[in-house]
Amino acid sequence: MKDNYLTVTALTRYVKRKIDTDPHLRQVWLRGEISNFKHHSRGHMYLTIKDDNARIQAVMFSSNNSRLLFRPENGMSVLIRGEVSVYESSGQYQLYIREMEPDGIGALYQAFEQLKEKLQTEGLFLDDQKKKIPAYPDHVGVITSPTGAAVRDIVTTIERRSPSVKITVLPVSVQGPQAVSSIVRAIQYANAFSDEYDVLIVGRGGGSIEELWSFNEEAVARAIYDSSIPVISAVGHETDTTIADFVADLRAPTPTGAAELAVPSQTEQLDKVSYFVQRLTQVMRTDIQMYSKRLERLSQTYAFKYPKQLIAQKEQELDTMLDTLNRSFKNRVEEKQVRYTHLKKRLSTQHPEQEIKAAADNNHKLTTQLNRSMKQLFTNSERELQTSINKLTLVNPLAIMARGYGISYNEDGKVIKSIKEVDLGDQIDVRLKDGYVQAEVQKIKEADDSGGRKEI
Amino acid sequence: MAEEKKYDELTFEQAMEKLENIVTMLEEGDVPLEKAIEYYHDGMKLSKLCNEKLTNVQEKMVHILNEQGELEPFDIEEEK
Amino acid sequence: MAEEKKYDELTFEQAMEKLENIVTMLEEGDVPLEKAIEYYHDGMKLSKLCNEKLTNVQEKMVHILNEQGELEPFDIEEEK
Amino acid sequence: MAEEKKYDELTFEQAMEKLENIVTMLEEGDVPLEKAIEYYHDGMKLSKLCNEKLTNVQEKMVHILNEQGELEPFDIEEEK
Amino acid sequence: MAEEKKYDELTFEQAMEKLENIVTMLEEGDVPLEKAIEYYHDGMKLSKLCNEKLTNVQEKMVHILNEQGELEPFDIEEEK
Amino acid sequence: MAEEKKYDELTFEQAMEKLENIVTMLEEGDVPLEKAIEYYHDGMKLSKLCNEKLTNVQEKMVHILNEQGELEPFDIEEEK
Amino acid sequence: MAEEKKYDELTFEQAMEKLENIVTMLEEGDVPLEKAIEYYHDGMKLSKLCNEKLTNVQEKMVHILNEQGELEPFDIEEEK
Repeated sequence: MKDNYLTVTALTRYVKRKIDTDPHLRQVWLRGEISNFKHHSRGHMYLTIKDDNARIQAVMFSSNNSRLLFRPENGMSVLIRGEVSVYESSGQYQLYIREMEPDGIGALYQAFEQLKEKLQTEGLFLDDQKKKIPAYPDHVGVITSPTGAAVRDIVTTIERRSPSVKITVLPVSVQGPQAVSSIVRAIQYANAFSDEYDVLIVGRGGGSIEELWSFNEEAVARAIYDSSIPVISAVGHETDTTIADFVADLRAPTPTGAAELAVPSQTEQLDKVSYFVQRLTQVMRTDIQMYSKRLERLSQTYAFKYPKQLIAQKEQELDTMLDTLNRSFKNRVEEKQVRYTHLKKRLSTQHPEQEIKAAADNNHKLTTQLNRSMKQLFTNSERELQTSINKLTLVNPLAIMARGYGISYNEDGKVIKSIKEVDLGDQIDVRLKDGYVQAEVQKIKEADDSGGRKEI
Repeated sequence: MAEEKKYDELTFEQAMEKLENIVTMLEEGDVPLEKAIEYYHDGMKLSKLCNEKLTNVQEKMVHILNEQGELEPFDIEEEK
Repeated sequence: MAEEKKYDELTFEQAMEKLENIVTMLEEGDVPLEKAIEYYHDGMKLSKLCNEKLTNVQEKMVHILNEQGELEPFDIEEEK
Repeated sequence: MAEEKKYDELTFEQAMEKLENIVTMLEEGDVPLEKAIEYYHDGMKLSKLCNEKLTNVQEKMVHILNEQGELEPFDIEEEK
Repeated sequence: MAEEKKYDELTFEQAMEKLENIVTMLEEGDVPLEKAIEYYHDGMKLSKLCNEKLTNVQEKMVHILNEQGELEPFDIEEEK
Repeated sequence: MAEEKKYDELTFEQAMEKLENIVTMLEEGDVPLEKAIEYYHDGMKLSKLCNEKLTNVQEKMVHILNEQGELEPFDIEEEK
Repeated sequence: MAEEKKYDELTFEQAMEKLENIVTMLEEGDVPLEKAIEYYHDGMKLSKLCNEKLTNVQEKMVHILNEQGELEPFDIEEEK
């Protein structure tokens, strides 16, 4: 039983032989979508072709893929011609692709897209590569068919807009096998006289994509790009876009449009000049008027009246101040004067004359009083003395006796004042003015009222 | 005599008083005559003394007035 | 004199600015008397200067316009 | 004079550009008056120049390059 | 003399201020007599100074006005 | 004598007061005669002293008045 | 004499104050006669001094006014 077992290799070879010998699998037409695309460094392409339900491994060797007009990408629907075989080492069957083209679009489109992409990648379309179209060209080169509407449109438009601009038509074939080289040659010819031409218009009228195709050729594109003279492209109609349009310095939608873009309108320019003149004059006039008004306004401002008013005001201030100075000074002096006068008056009322007079009066009065009182005192004393002397005189005992009176004394020396103090026979002494008498009582009589005597 | 000296030392007023006393005593009359006479005698002396004193004072007064008189006529009244 | 020269070297705008400054200062009113008269003097000079410059420019403009007129009847006044 | 000559050497485009610059400068308004009148003068000269250039239509033809590489007159009317 | 010089260097306003101070001092009334006459003297000097300055300024003003008068009638209004 | 000197040192008022006291005493009359004459003497001396003082004072017065009289008539009112 | 000098150095106000004190003292009346006459004398001297000072000030004033008068009639109103 053991000998009945096959090796893997033997089985694989068997299957491979079966497939390789199947005439249907030798020529397969397949439609599918690319995935897992890989462009190997050695040139072969490995990819998977799939539809919604199935997938198949595929390979396209470099000998086949060098003829491709497009670059395969994942997700791309493709139409494939190839054969199916088995790759022994992995035991997988796969599709060996001979030819491949995109499904749905034509090959021309593919070529257009791919050239566009290539040139773009190279940077030929970049804005900074574009030359500026001169605003006022003296000489325009027109590269187009010498017959047909395009050249007529261009030339008449330029003549109309700028009668002074020179035009040179460089006739070319715009379609057919000679077209590309004819266009390239014309561009190069013009560039040989690059000082002559200020701008080139390259283009043709409308047509099918095949008729316009020359303007999608790489050689034409590169010639335009290499031109040192600015190029305006004008190919077909507005909807047609060619590689030449992308690479040109300016794209015009139509030949007429190209002519309009190439040269300015004389009328517009004249208008522009006179507009400039108008603006210039306006600015100047406005400036002068503005300044005049400003100057006038400044000259009429209060500021120019100010100094005069200031002087007037200061005059008044000074007058007032001077008045005040005089008044206040006079007031001060007068105040002092008044105060002085008042004091002087007060001083004069204090004149000591009154006081002196009063004092003198007083002194005089006192002196008089002194004299008077002294005199009074003296007089009183004198009078008193006189009184006393008079009284003394009155009581002078010697004077009484001188009138005949005598004083009787009893024997005891006592003065006898009554008859009752004596008895008959008593011895008595009688003192007279000038001596004594000794006597004896002989009779005693009582005196009556009539002064008579009565014997007792 | 002792009494006389004593009199000299009396002031005018004292002398006057003594004199007045004597006069009063004499006027009352109870004085024995001899005494009265004595009193009287004293009175006379006293009155003499007083008189002398008065005279003396008067002289002084005159003197003072005279002294005064030299400068006298400062009399504010008279100036009027 | 030095000042006069300095004024002559001013542009119209500088003169106007100076004039305007002077006017502003004077209008603010706190200018001392002597300063005010100086400012006034300067202001008058500047005003004169500006006036001359402006007149001069205006004359030049009229002259240029007339020159221009030979080729085109462009008249600033008539456009109004 | 030197300036005038320089003007004559200008292309129309340069003259227009100069003119436009002058207009723009003046309109932007930062030009001093005396400078402005100079610019104005220049601007007017330039405008005259531009006008002359525009209106002076030189003798001119449309040419076509023949197969011998020579230019010959090209008459578009004939084709119609 | 030093004072006189000092006065001459005053501006009108400074002189007026000094004058005002003097007046105020005099008006406040506590000024000693001798001081008052000094103040008065100073005040009068200052007032004279101010007067001179005013006269001077006014003369200048008249002068400026006369100068100005020569060129006066630049008036933008009149041109219209 | 000692007393005299003392008198000279008295003021007028003191002298007058002393004099008045003396007069009062004398007028009241209780003064012994001999004392009275002494008082009188003192009084007279005082009176003389006062008199002298008064004379002196009056002379001074006259002198002052004379001095004053020379410059008298300054009166601000009269100027009006 | 020393006193006189001292008086001369007094200001008007000091003299017035002294005078017032003297007057007040005199008015209060308690001044002894001899003192009073002295005071009065001083008062008179002070019064004379004050008078002189016032006269002096007034003369100065007249002098200053005359000086001032030379330049007086500057009046801005009159120019109108």
